[in-house]
Amino acid sequence: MTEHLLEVRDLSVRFHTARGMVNAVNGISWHLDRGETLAILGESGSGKSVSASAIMNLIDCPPGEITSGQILFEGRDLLTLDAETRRDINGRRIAMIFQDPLSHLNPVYPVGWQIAEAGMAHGLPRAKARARTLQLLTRVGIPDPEAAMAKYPHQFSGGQRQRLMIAMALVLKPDILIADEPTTALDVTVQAEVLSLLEELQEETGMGLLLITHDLGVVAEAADRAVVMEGGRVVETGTPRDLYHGASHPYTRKLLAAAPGKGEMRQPDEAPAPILQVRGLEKSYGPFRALRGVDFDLRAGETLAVVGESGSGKSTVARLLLRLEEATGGSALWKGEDLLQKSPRQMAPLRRQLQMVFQDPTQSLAPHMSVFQIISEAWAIHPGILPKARWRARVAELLEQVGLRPEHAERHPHQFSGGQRQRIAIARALALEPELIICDEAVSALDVSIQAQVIDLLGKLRDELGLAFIFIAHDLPVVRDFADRVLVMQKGEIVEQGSVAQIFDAPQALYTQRLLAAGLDADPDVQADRRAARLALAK
Amino acid sequence: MSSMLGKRAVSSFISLMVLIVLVFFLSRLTGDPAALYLPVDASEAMRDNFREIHGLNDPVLVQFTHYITDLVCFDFGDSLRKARPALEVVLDSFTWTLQLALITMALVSAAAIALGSLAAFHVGSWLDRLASGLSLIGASAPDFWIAIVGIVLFSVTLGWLPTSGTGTVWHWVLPIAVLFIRPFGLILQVVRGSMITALGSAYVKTARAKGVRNRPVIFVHTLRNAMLPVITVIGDQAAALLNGAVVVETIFGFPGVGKLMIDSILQRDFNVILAAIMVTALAIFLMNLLIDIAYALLDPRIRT
Amino acid sequence: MATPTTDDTKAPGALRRYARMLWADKLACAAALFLLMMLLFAVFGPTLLDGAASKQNLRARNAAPFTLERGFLYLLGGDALGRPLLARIIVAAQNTLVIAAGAVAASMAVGATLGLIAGYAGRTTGEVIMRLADVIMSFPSLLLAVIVLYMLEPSIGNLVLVLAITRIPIYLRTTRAEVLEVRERMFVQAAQVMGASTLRIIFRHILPVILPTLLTIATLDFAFVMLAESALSFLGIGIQPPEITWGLMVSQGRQYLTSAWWLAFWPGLAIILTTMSLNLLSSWMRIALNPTQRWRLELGGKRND
Amino acid sequence: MKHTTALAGLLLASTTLSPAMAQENTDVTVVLAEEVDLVEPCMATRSNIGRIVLQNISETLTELDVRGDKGLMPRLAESWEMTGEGTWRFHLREGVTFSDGTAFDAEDVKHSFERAGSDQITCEISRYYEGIEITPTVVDAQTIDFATEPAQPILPLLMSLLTIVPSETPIEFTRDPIGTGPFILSEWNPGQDIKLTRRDDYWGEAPEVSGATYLFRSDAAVRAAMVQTGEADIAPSISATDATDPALDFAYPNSETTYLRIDQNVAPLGDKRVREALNLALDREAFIGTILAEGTQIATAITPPTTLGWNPDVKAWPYDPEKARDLLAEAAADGVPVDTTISLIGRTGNFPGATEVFEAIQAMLSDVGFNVELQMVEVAEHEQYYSKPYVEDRPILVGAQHDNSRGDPVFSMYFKYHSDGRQAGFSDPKVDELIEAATAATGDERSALWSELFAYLHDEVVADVLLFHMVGHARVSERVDFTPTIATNSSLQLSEIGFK
Repeated sequence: MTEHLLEVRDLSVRFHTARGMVNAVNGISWHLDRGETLAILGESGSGKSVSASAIMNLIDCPPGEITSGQILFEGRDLLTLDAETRRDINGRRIAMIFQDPLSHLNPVYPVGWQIAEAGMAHGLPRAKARARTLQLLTRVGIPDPEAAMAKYPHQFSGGQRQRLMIAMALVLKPDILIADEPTTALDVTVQAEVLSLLEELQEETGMGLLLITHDLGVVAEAADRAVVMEGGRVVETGTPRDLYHGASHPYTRKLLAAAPGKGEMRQPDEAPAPILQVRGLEKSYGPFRALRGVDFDLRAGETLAVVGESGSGKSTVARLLLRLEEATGGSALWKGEDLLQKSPRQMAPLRRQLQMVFQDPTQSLAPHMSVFQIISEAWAIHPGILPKARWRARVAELLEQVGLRPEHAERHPHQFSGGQRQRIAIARALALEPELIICDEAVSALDVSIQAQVIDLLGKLRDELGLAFIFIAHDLPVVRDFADRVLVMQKGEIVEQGSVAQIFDAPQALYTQRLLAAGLDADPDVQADRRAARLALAK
Repeated sequence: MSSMLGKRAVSSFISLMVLIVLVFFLSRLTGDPAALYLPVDASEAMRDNFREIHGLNDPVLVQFTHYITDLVCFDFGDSLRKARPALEVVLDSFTWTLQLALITMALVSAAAIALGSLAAFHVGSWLDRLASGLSLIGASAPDFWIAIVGIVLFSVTLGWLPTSGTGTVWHWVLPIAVLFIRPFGLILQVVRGSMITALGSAYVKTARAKGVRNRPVIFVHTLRNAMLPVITVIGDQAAALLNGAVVVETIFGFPGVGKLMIDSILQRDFNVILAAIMVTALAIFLMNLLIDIAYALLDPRIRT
Repeated sequence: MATPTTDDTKAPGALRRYARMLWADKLACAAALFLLMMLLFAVFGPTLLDGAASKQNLRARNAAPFTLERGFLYLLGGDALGRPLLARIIVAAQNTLVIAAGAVAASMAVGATLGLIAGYAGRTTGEVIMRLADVIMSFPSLLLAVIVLYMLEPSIGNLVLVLAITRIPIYLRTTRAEVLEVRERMFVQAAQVMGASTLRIIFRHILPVILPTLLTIATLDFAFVMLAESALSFLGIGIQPPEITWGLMVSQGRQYLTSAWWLAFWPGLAIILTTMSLNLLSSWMRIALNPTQRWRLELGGKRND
Repeated sequence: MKHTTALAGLLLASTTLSPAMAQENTDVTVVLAEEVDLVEPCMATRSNIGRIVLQNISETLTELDVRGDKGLMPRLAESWEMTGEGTWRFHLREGVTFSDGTAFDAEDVKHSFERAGSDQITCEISRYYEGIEITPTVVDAQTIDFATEPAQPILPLLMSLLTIVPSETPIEFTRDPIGTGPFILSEWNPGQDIKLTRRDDYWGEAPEVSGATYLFRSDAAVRAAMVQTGEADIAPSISATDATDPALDFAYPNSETTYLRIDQNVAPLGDKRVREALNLALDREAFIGTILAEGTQIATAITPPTTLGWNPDVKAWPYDPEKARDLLAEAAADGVPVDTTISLIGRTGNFPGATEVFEAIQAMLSDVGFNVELQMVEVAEHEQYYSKPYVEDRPILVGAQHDNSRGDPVFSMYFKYHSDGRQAGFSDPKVDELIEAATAATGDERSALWSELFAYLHDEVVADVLLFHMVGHARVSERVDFTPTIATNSSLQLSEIGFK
C-alpha cells in the first residue's frame, strides 16, 4: 500500500450535546495525496467538518472525544503526537481556511500582522514574514497590498477577506490546505474567483487540497475526487463525474436529484392586469443610494423573482414594500392604492394581504412562543378572520398543509430543524390568507435536499391557493425552477427583466451573462462549459 | 470624534444642570441648617442672624438665582461649616478620593484580568472555583463589616498595619483592600465570561490552526477582544469609586469626597454638596471619555 | 452536530422540568432551599416569634452562642438587650426581604418600562429618558435617603422608595440596550409584517426575550440592595429601630465586634448566605432560561464545564 | 475577650509601628470622633472645637477648676470684684503676649467680647450673654469693667467661656487663630489632622507636652484600637463596650444628662399621674452595667451633681411597675386618654448604645400599659421635635441629652424649664419665678433657690423623665499621664498631660 500524504483511518468522534452523546463521525476513512483536491460533500449534520477539526487538533475535549481511529500524516499518527508537535505541524505543514472569514479573522489586529503571525509563530523572522505577507497579498489579488497590511478585517469585502485567509494559510507553503466551506455565503461571481485562485495556488505549490462543502457545484468545479458523507458515515467515494453519472448510494442520488436548475422552466401565461405596480422606487441612506428608481409590475398569481448579488438592493425592495423601512421616493400601487403613502393605521388592514417569509427561520420565529402561538397570533392581530374557538383546528390544518403534524403546535421553534422551521414560517404567512407572499432568500440557508422540499411546498401552495410571490434570491438555479418572471438587479438598479426562459436562455445584459456563467452546476460536464464561458467573458 | 465629544459634553452638561436644580431645591426642603449649625439653646435672633449672613432668609428662587450667577463666575460659594470656599473644600477631599480610586481600580483591574483569564482558560479547575467562590463571598459581605474585621485582625491582633488614617503607604493597605473586594469579584466574573466567549470564538480557532502557541493565543488574540465588555464594567466601578467610598472613608478616617458628602448632607452644607456633585460629575465625564478612547484604541471597528 | 431528532414524548410540565434542572445543579439546589427557608421565615417568622424577638432580658445580654441553657432561641446567643439572636434573625427576614424585594421589583418595573419606552419610542423621547437616567445615576443616593427620610417618615415603604429610585437606571439602561437590539431581530419584523401593534410587539415579542436578562440582574441586585440597606443603617440613615433588618443588626452589632462578635456575625452571615444563594441561583437561571444552554442541566447533572 | 487583651499586651510590648513610642518623645496624638470644621476661638464652646482650642491656643479670663474644688480660678485675669450694682472689674495679668508677639491688654478683652457678639459672624459663645446688656469699659491697660443689666452675678463664670483674641483680629472666621495659650496651631490638613506646637514665650509654666496631633475617626472601635496599637495616645471618647482594659481605659462623668422631655400640652401627658407612671415604669438600675457603662448615675436633675445647688434630698424615682399601672388606671378612670399612642423620639448615635436604651425604654413603658411607638431619627429631624415650635399632633416624648459642665444651672434652667424657654415642655409660674430669682441671686441664696427649683421640678411638676448622668470612656496610652475629668468632653488641656 502506497503511503498517502494524509490518511484518515476509521475515525470516530463523539460529542456531549443537548441530546446526550452524539457520534459526530463513525469510523470514517479517506485519504489525500499531494497535488490532489479531495472534496468532502455533505449536508449540515453529516459530520463533514469533524475530521478536519481532528486533523487540526481543534476538537475541544470535552465536549468532544475521539474514540477511535488514526490520522496519518506522512505516515505519522497525528493523534499520538504531543500537543507541541501538533502545534508545529499546524500552519506550517497543514493549514486551514474557514467559512465566514469575518469572524475567523481577529477583528482588532491589522490583517498584515495576522498573516505574518502565521510565519512568526513558526520562527520566521518578523521582516521575512512581512515580506512574505506582502508577496502573498499581491498574489491573492488584494489591491494596494502595502496599505492593506495596516487595515483591519472589517475594512475588506467578503471575497477579499477569504483571499486574506488564503494568504494567511499559504505563508509557510503548507503541504496540505484544508478549506472548510470556503465559498459559502459569497456571491457567485466571487465564489468562482476564489475557487480558481485556490486551484491556481495548488498548481503552483503542489499542495493537497481538502475541500469541505455542501455544494455539488463546487465539487463539480474543483474536486478531483469526492467523499460523500451522511450522518457521520462515508456513504460513497468517487470522481465527480462518476458520482454524477453513476451514484450508487441512495443518499447521493437523492442529493443529485435535489440539485435545482434542471426542471422545466415555467411559461408565464399572458396574465391578468397587475395587482402591484412599482414605479420609481428610491431609497437612500444618507448619500448612499441603495435603490435608484426601480419600476416593475406584478400580476395576480405570478411569481416574480428578484435576483442579484449582495448590495444589489433586492432585499431593500421587499422591506420598502412592507414598510419595514420608509422609501425615499416612488410609489407602489397595490390594487390601485399606494402602499408607501399609508399611515401605520391604514397599513394595518392591508398587511394581511401581503406577507413575508424571511431568510433565516431560526431568527424570524420568536423563540419564546409555541408554534400555536406563533401561527395564531395572526388572528389575534386581525380579529375577524377567525373566531377564537376555531384557532386550534385551523393551526392543525395549516401545519398539515405545510407538511408538519398537528401535534407540533405545542412545541417551540428550537425543537425543530431548519427546514421545519421554515415550514412554520410559511404556515404563519398563510394564516392571514394573503394574496402576495414575499420570500426574502427564503431557502438560501437550507440544505439542498430541504431546499427542494420547501420549493416544492411553495409551488404546491401557489397552485392550490393562487398566491402571487416575489421571490428574492441570489441562487439562480432555484429561481430557474420556481419563477415566472425574473428581475436582475445590480447596484440598486434593474439591469434586465423578462420571463424566466428569456433570462436563462438568452440573457441580454452582460451582468446577467456573468452571473449565469459564474453559477456552478452539479454536472461536471455542464460545469466545464460554464467555466469556459466564464473565462471567455473575463477576457 | 470631536462632534461626538461636543454632543456628549452638551448632553452631560444638561444632565448636570438638571441635577443641580434638583439637588438645590430638594436639599433645601430638608430642614434649616441654622438649627443644626447653632447649639440647641441658641436664640431665635442668633438663628435669624445666621440665616441672614448666609442668605438663607431669601426666597429659595432668589437664592437659586444668586447661586447660578455666582456659579457662572466659578464661585461655588462658601461652606457653611468650614468658612472656606466650597470648591476648595471639595478639591481637597477629591484629590484623596482620586488617588484612592485610581490605585484601587488599577490593582483591581490587574488582578481581576489576570485571575479571570486564568480561570477562563482552566474552566472548572480548582483555580476557577476558587476565583468564583472568592468573588462570590466578596460581593456578598457588607463592606463596613469587612473593614472592622480587617482592623481587628490586621491592626489590633496582628499589628501588621495601622488602623486608619493616611500618612504612610501602609495606611492605604486596608482601605484599598476593602474597596478592592467588590469590584474585583464583579470584574473577575466579567473577564472570565468574556474570555470564555473569546476563547470559543472563530478567530481563536484560526490562530490555533496557524499553530500559534497557547500563551499568545490567550494574551494576544483573546485578551484584547475580551477587554471590551470589561472596560465598560471597569468604568462603571471606577465611577462608583469616584463618587466616594462613604463607608470605607468613614471607618478609616480617610479624608475623601464620600465622607465629605455624607457629612455635608447631614449638616446641610448645601454649597459643599453642590460643589462635590459638580466636581465628581466632571471627573466621571472625563473618565467616560477615557473609556471611550480606550475602546477606540482597542477596537479598530469603532474608529471608523 | 447531528440534527436533533425531535422526540415525540409529551414535554413534562414546566414546573417539574425546572425542578429537575434545579436538582441537576446541586449548589443552586442548596441555594434554592436556603432561600425557600428564608422565605418561610419571612412569611411566618414575625407571627410566630415576634414576642420572643422583642422580649428583652438584660440578664441574657450578649449571651454567648452555642448553648441551649437558655432555650433553643438563644442558640446563636443574645443581643445587647438580651433578645435571642436566632429569633431576631428569623423575624428580621421579613423586613429585609420585603425591602430588598420591594426595591428590586419597583426599580425593575419602573426601569424596564422607561427602558422599553426609550428603546422603542423616537430618538428625542429616548434621549430625554436616558438623560433622566444620568441624573438619577449622579444624584447622591445618600442625599436622596436623607431627603426622603426627612420629608417622609423613616418607614420601610420609604426606604424601599429610596433604594428603588437609585436602582432604576440599571434596569433602564439594560432594557433600552436590549430593546434596541431585539427590535431589529427578524421575529419582531415578522410581527410587524403581520400588522402587530406597537404594544403587542413590546409585550408579546420584546419583553419575553429580555425578561431573563432582567431577572438575572434582579437577583444580583437583590443582593446589592440588601448590602446598600445595611450600609445606610451603618450611616444612621437607614431603617430605624424598633424595626429590624439584618443590615441594621449588623450595624448595631459592629460596636460589639471585639467583645461579642456574634451580634454582628450571624446577621452578617444571613446576608452573605442569602446573597450567595441568589448569586448561585442567578447563574443557574442564566442557563435554565436559555434554550440553547438548558441541555447542560437536562443531562441529569453531568456537567461538562 | 481575654484573648484579645493578651494579644494587645503582646503587641504593646513589642510594637514597632508606633512613632509615639520613641524615646524622649514628648509629642502626643489625640484621636477625636468629630472632625473640626473651624479652629475659631469664639466657637470654643462647641465641644469638638473647644477640645483643641480652649486653654491650648486661646485662653479665657477665668477658669473653672474641674479637678479639685477650687471653684473659679484666675487665668488671664488675676482677680476680679464687683465694683457696683451689676458692674464687674477684672484685673488682667501682666506680661502676657499673644503668639504673634503683641502684648495682651484690656483692649483685646473688649474686642474679643464685641467680636463674639457681632452679628457679622455667628459665634457660639455669644449665646451665654443673651438677654443681658453687657457693656465693657477699658479702665486702663490691665483693668476692664463690665457693666451688666440686669445685674449678672455669675459674670466671672461666664468669662470662663470667652476666648481672648488680639484686638487686630478681623470680625470674620479665622483659620489662623492667635491666642495667649501655651500652644500655636502649626499645621492643619483639613480632613486629616491638626497639629499644635508648644510656644516658648508662654507666660505660665511650660507644659510637658511639646506638641500635639489631633486625628479624627468617627468609628469608636477604631479610636480604641488606635491607642491600643500606639497610633494615638489619647482617645477621649470610646465606646463603653471597647473599654475593657483597666490599664488603659478610664471612665469619667462626661457632664451629659439623658432625659425624656415631655410636652405637657398634649393629652395624656398633661396629667401628672401619667407622668409619674412614666417615671415609675423605668427600671433605671437595670441599664447600668448592662447597656450603659458602670459608673453611670441615675439623674435627679438635668445638671450633674457637681453643679451649684444640686439637691441631694431629691430621691430618684423607684422602679414600681405596679404603682405605675395603678396610676394609669386611675387616670384612665378620670377620662384621660392613656392608651393614646405616644411617640418616643430618639436620636441615632446620640450616645453609645442610644438605640438599645430607647428600645429598652419602649419595652418597659409598654410593659406597664403605655402604648409607645419608638422613632429613631437623624439629627436634623430630631431638632424639629426638640425645640419650639413643637410638633403637637400626638403626644411626644423626646429622648435627648443635655450637657452642662459649667458649674451653674443657669446655663440649663431657662431654656429647659422657663415658660419662654426654647425647649420647655410646660409653663409653670412658680418655676418661672424661681428661675428668675436664682439667676439674679448670688452666693448661698443662689444655691438655695436652685435647690428648691430642682426639688419642685422633680417631685411636684414631674417635669420630665430624668434618666442618667452619663459616663464617658477614654483610652489613654501607658506612656501618657492623663486623667480625664468632667470637662474632658468640652476641653482637653494639653498642659494637664504628663509622661510616665
